[in-house]
Amino acid sequence: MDFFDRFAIPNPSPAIYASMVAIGLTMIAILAGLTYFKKWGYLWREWLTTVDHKRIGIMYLLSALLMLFRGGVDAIMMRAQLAVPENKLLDAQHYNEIFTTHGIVMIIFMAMPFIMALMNFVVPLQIGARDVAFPRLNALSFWLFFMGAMLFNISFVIGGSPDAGWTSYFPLAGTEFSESVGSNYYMIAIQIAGIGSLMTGINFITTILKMRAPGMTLMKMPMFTWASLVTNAIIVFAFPVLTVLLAMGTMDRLFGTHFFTTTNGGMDMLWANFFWVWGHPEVYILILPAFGIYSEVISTFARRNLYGYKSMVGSMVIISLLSFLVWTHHFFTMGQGALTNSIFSITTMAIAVPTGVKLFNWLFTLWKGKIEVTTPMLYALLFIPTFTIGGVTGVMLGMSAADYQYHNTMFLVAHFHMVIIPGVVFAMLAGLTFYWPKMFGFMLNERIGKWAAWIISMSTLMAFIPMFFSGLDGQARRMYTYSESTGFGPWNMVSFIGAAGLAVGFALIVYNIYYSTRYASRNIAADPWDARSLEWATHTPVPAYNFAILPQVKSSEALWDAKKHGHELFPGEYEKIHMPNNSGVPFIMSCIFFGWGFSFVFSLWIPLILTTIGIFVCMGLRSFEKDHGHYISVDEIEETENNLRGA
Amino acid sequence: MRELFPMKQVMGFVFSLLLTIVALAVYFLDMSITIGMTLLLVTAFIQAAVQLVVFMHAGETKDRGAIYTNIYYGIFIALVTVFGTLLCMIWGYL
Amino acid sequence: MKWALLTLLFTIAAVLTGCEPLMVLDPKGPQAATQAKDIMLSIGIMSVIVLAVFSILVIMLIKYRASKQSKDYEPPHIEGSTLVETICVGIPVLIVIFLSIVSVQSNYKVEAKPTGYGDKEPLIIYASSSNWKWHFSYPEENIETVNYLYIPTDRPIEFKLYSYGPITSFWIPQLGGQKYAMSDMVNTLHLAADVPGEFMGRNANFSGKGFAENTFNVKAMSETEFDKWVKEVKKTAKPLTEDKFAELLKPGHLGQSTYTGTHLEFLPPPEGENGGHNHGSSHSTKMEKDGNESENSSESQQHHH
Amino acid sequence: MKIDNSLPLEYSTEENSNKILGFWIFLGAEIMLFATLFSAYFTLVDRTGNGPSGAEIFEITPVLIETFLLLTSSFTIGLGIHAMRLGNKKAMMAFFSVTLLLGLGFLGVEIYEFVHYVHIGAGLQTSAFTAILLTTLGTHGAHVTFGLFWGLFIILQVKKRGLNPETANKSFIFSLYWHFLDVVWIFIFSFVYLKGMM
Repeated sequence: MDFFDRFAIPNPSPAIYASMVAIGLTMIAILAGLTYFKKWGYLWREWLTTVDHKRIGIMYLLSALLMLFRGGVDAIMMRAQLAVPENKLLDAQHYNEIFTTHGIVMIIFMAMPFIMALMNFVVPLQIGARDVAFPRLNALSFWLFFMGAMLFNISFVIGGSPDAGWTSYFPLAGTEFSESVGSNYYMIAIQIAGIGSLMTGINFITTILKMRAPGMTLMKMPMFTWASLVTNAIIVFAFPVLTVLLAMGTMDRLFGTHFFTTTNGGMDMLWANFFWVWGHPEVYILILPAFGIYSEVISTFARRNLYGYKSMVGSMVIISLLSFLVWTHHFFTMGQGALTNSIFSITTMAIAVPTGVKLFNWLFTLWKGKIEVTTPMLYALLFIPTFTIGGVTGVMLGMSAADYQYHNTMFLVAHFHMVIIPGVVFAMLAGLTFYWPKMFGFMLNERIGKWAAWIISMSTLMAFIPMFFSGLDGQARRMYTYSESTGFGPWNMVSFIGAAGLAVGFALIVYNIYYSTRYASRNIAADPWDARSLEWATHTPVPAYNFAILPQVKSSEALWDAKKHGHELFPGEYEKIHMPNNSGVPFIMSCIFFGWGFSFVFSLWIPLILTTIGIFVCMGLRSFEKDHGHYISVDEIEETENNLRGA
Repeated sequence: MRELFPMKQVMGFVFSLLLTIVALAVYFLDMSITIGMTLLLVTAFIQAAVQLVVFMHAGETKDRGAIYTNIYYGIFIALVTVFGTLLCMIWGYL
Repeated sequence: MKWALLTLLFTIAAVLTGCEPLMVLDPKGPQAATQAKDIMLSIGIMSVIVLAVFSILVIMLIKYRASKQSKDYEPPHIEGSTLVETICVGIPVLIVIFLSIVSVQSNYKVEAKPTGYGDKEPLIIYASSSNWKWHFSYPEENIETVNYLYIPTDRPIEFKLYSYGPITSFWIPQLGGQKYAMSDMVNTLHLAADVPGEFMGRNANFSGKGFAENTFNVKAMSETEFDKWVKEVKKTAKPLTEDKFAELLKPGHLGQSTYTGTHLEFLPPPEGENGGHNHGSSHSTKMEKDGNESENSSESQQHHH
Repeated sequence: MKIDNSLPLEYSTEENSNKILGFWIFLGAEIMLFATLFSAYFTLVDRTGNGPSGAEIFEITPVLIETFLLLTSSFTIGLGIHAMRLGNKKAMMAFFSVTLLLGLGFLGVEIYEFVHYVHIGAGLQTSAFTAILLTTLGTHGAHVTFGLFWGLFIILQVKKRGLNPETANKSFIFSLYWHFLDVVWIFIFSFVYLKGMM
């Protein structure tokens, strides 16, 4: 029995058992449904083995929405627990697990795939390419992320969730103070997903640098592509740090090394240091694609070209460099002295300058425009004021002497939620609404969409503004309860109402998807928003090869040129198109990775060795495989194009 | 046979051996930590540059801009990470 | 819909004025005052920026809405202007430079002995945390307390922070900002109380299950009162033995208690360059994992206020 | 697939040239990977706990052998690529084989070194210093081991399929990888061993 004990949950509660049953039933329902409707073959051929960037993008999107739900439920539970003083809804242990998983799920398994979804779907279309540079690697990236996410998510029903915070500072996360396998899940699930992200980074840099349509020089790339390029550069240089860090953490937990322990020379500060060497650039990995989306949306619906294109690009490049120079501001209070703090305080505040440039450029894009407030535009317009509040409080936090008072308090929590929610979540929702017609062939309902946008943004203010005050009043973050005499009660109640409002807003988005799927017109043009860049120049739905003829580009707004200035986008004739073959290997290899991770978490050494060999066998097979892709003939292209044009 | 051993690569190899021997001086000779570290830094970075240019052909295609940008960016951030970490973990407390 | 936002702001402002002053903005010591001043200054400057952004946004939205324009209006192509962009870079740069100067000055202020106390020697107090308690050792007075802290008002205080276990953060908001206490090094935090009073102190860094209740009470009093208290403790409190301290270190919550002698004698804090790296291996004070929860030590006199 | 004959074989298709650039970017990531290990090493180097310090356990002879083997292998694989560009399949395979043999020799010495360290009480669990030392060396060693298999697979493919755009591309990318490992070793040699023994 000893062997099975390790899989039991250390801190069970009825809620966990209920979710266990719910997960089991859902799994059975999905499997039964697939069998009953005979969809296994379809699933395998069209999705599990696909290397098409558009389908991979859609799979990222679905995973992100799923994880948004998971992270959102965590958030609601936390706010409910804190809504009144001395609440007994959750106990300390349960609360600790929830805020830990909330942080990781939202950042690594929600925001990351959401930006990956949009990058995957949009970037190749926006640069006029047929796919990404390494389509199969792209599939592997997705499946590694997915398996990492699944591995992380089973933690709360098998073996127990991590409970040392999303930052998992040692020695708290070490075996001495965190005995359950929870922190093993943290180390290994994030590691697997992180490898996937790193490969995405390499893939997209190569794609953007090498596969642009003829005529599209670097300075003629649409802004979202620029944002993606810079983001992926940050990914490539930041994620290896995480890889090493997690490996060291894993060794401390499983192999008895002393990197971060309190004995034999271990240094707990080093974990915090490397965590933020990765963690701070990670913030910009999330925010820059969001900036790209806003640039596209604002310029489309102001019906004007983006103001200050060059300074927009320049500011992003500067942000990408500065993002690596500021990490110490996450631990100003660690004692390193006034000089070090001063240096990092200045670099931190310096980031406000390029960010401010972007903000003003968006505002000036509205100038002399013809502003049409659609749902994506509404998100962008609501983003500007809310993000400004988040941004300026960031400058305040950057002042290290004052940071001694903000650090580890709800003020900090308020700041980063006011940055990440308007910055990333609004942008992703804007991008979702904006690109939905291209992805699925119908528009989301505008009326419901706008309601959702208003509810979400107002609820965001309501949920997080009070935290600025409770933080300044001495409420530390991550406290599972507080006494009535502290006076934090009213602030937290308002926060809870805001959080509930956010839930309503997200429910409305889900309803919108349902409603629009049922009732929206399928008869939409390729360019329903009257947009400006190349992704809108191809048909809806987008054919597998994206563009029958590679577009000729003259500016960053190629489609606009074609529409307004009669520029010929697609000169020439059809030629046969080379496309990559589907492959099951990325999926299978990632499944083995899942087994590898699971064995690692529970220290099952024999399965671990077997799965490790399995992974290398997959790589070896790939090395010897002859896969030259296939060609789509001119006849087939003609047929597809005629059908799409007729539709 | 001769064409299999191009001058450039042979010289590169000889040069890298020389640099190794120079670096070895810090082991065999008695010198201060400052001089020793300077010597090691200089030889190591020249050595890396030799590999990059002579053996790895970093600059031979039209992607050289991207390749060099990538490497310089990487080295810059690597140095920031190494020295920043030392500043925050050790030097800042002295 | 703009009114919705305004209403919200007004509500918040109304709630604000109705409340007692926020702890951090109600400083009772020179360090906290420096920090509160910086905070208010930055809030002021930042409000101007927020207002500027809001007004530009509102103006743009009012003037350039599609519904306000003729159907055939074609927005012009504008590349951007060097002048405008110089201003957009210049003003933030000036603000950042100004804030940097303020910030750097304050950094050196909060990292030094508080000013305004003449040449009085600071009172050194070792504050160490263990799951989930605070131990305060007064080497000069040779006494030790658990979970409460008495300090004199007319002397600067120098806290020496370290931890038996996870990283914690020592924070008394009304006296000054926090600093980490870690297991392998000693951090120094300079504080001082200008006026007598009772303040909240806590560990601000998440440290596991008992984190929420990891608080302590701070009482600042005049030097004569402080000396009286020290004398009284020396008369009534039991000595802190090695066994007793090992018992105190067990994970759990404790009430307040007082001892004569300090644990510094038999269990010196980590020392040496960068905190001395052998701490923990040379002294075997590993905490037992499953201590008694909320064990209450009532061996010496309990201090309630 | 279009083949551009003006370029060396390994760059001749669009896919090939993408792969080479992609690999360079991967090397950028590798720079950061090792930079992180070096940062950790420099931070923990003096934190020896109850274990030995670097000066107490490092020996110059095996290190010099390792350095010489790896430097030479970097040279021979460079010659291999040169031979490949001349279209000399036989010479190329010979140089690649020599490279792998030298790599194997390096690995042998490194394994001896590891066994020695553990034997004299400098194991993975001894102290923060020994842990980061063995992790840094081990990460490099694991890269070399991986490279040995990779190189072997490539030699087999070149032997069976001859020099074509695909095999040439693989060989070239492998050579980049191998040179990079040499560069990393130079830094380990200088800043771990020589600095430790200085």
